[in-house]
Amino acid sequence: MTLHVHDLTCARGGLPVLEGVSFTLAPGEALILRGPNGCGKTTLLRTIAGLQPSIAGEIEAPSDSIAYAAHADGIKAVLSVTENLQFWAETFGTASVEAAIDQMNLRALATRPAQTLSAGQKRRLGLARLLVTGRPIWALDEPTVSLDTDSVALFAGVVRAHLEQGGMALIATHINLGLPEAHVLDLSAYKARLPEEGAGGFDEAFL
Amino acid sequence: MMPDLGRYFLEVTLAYGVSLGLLAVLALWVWLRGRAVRRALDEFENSRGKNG
Amino acid sequence: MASFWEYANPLKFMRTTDWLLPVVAWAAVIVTAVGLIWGFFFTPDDFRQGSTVKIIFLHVPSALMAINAWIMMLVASLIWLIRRHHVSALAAKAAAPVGVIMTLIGLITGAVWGQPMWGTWWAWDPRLTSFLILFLFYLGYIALWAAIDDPDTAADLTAVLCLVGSVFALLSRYAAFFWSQGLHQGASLSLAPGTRIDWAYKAPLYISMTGFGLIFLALVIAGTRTEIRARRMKALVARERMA
Amino acid sequence: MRALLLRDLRLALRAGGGFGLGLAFFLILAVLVPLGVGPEPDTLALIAPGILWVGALLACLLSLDRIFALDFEDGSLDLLATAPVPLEAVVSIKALAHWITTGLPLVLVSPVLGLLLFLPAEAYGWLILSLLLGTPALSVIGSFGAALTVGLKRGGLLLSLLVLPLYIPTLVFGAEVVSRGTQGLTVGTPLALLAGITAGAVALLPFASALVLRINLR
Repeated sequence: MTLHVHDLTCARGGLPVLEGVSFTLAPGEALILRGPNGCGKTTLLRTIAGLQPSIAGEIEAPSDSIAYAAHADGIKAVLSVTENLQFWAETFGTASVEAAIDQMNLRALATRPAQTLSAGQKRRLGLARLLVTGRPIWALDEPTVSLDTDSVALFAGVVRAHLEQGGMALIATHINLGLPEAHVLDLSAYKARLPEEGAGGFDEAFL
Repeated sequence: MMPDLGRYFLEVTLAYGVSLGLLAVLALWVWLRGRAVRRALDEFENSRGKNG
Repeated sequence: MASFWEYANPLKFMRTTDWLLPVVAWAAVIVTAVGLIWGFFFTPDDFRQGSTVKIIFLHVPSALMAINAWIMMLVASLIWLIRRHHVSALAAKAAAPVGVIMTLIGLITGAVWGQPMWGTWWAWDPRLTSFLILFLFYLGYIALWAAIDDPDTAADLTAVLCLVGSVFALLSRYAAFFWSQGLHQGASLSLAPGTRIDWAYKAPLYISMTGFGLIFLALVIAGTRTEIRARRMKALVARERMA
Repeated sequence: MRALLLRDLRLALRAGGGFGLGLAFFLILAVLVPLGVGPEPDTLALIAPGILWVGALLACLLSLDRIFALDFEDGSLDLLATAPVPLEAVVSIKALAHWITTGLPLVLVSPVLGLLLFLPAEAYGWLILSLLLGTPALSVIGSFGAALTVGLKRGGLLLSLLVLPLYIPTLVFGAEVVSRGTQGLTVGTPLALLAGITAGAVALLPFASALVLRINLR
């Protein structure tokens, strides 16, 4: 079980943003994606998660092995914390939400409607959702937005525990997560060159 | 020159007038929009100093 | 012999239509003028419908092109969805306004013709009704194109809408016939021009139909050229922003 | 699947879920029409089937944009698209949830509103039957429109423009069943066509909706 990305080109709005991205993620490894805003971190994660097609290259991963978490947490305000998690657990076919609630320190909030949570608490709930998916590869887009330092440490601990159980994590982030063992991939090195003009490509007028 | 349209003069001329008018408006719109877009594109390409 | 698909290359399309567009446009003007002038000035009155029969030279060709425009959009949408040729999607986009105007002309001439014949501007005749419905479908299609920023997404979504819409437009047509017959009993208000049409009418009618076809072709070519330029402009701006 | 259905139902029924809006609209329409048309029982009885069908259609339209837009905004749709459930099934389940919270209540209250509009006694059975057969199509077709406009900021108006023409066949055959049934004519053909449209829409449109959703998500 590895995630193998080979020579991947992905596009945003019809124009290639990243090309030649290659890396391998083995069980227990984490990879941190860095790069300036707009360099294509989100695009890369969405492509790997299968939400958008790639232009070229290969993504090799066992089917249904990637859990994607974006800026938005997918939390329903009128449902309670447990109800929110239970829905995702049933959708992903995993049994229990209790472990996730404990790990993300949500026990005290378990019966509260999600709309009464603070931004950081909501974020923790969103990350708890990752735990209940039961999937080995996490693709996380800015997972620490609106978390305080304690919560970041908590999050790093959850990621580390996930890695120790043979999981993998692919994290786009700006801040230091406190995961020294993680590899770092700077995406600005893979910025796509625009196709040459006049190269005679079929749809060159549009590129 | 005008043919004798009898008591339906109004209807027939109205139909022809309105239809040709609509076609003319459409053709004019297509032409004006085409001209505007062509000019904008030419301007843009010239300012880039390349001739795409 | 070059493959037909080469014309789906935008550059090739532009180069070809550079000389083709003026030819088609002038042909359209001349043929339509001949057809309509013949029809308006040199056809005899019908013994029953009087001079209103002359409206046929506008009504039938425009109605024909209103339907053909939608069919062309359907084919172009399919080509885009299957082969991903941008020119195809842009041609579908360019055809829609022409189709709307053709539908409108068909409706208006129908109303103006209906007034003296049936004594009313509008009747819920199945043919008129299904044209009104076609008009609504055109509006929806154009509105969807206008609402979406990303050009490829817009092309995809409108293409799917065109496919689904075609099925429902056909169903609506059957529904309209079913419904109107259910209420009115029989086709007393049918617009079908008498079973025997004299050559005195047929000849200018066929010329007008050809003329409207050429008008449609010319306007779609011109529109597609504009859409190709607009699309390129968008791509260049996006490129600029990235560089 | 079951979880998604339960969640959507729960969301619709809790505060702010919009459940009952469509019903209230349906009721208001049935009150406004006699006020506008006049109280003559004969006139109202004549137009009642049409009014009730048009009312059902518009009431259905009101809540369509909620099918996907809310899930799109809060990111749930991304997560559902990566879940081990085919998107076609997600679309179908959401349309089903929409029907249960909108279409089914409309069917159930329509006899009461028929009373307000002096619907002839023999028409009630046909009204309920036609609505029962037709409203699922409204939800499924509506979910296609909702999927088309999901990424748009002001998609509501566009949604109505796209969806209402698609509702025409269902409306025509549905209202026809009621008016023919009331007059004691045979209703076999419109009934079969109504059921056919619903069956076809339920079977095929989710594929188009899922395709469109994937395009909107990328």
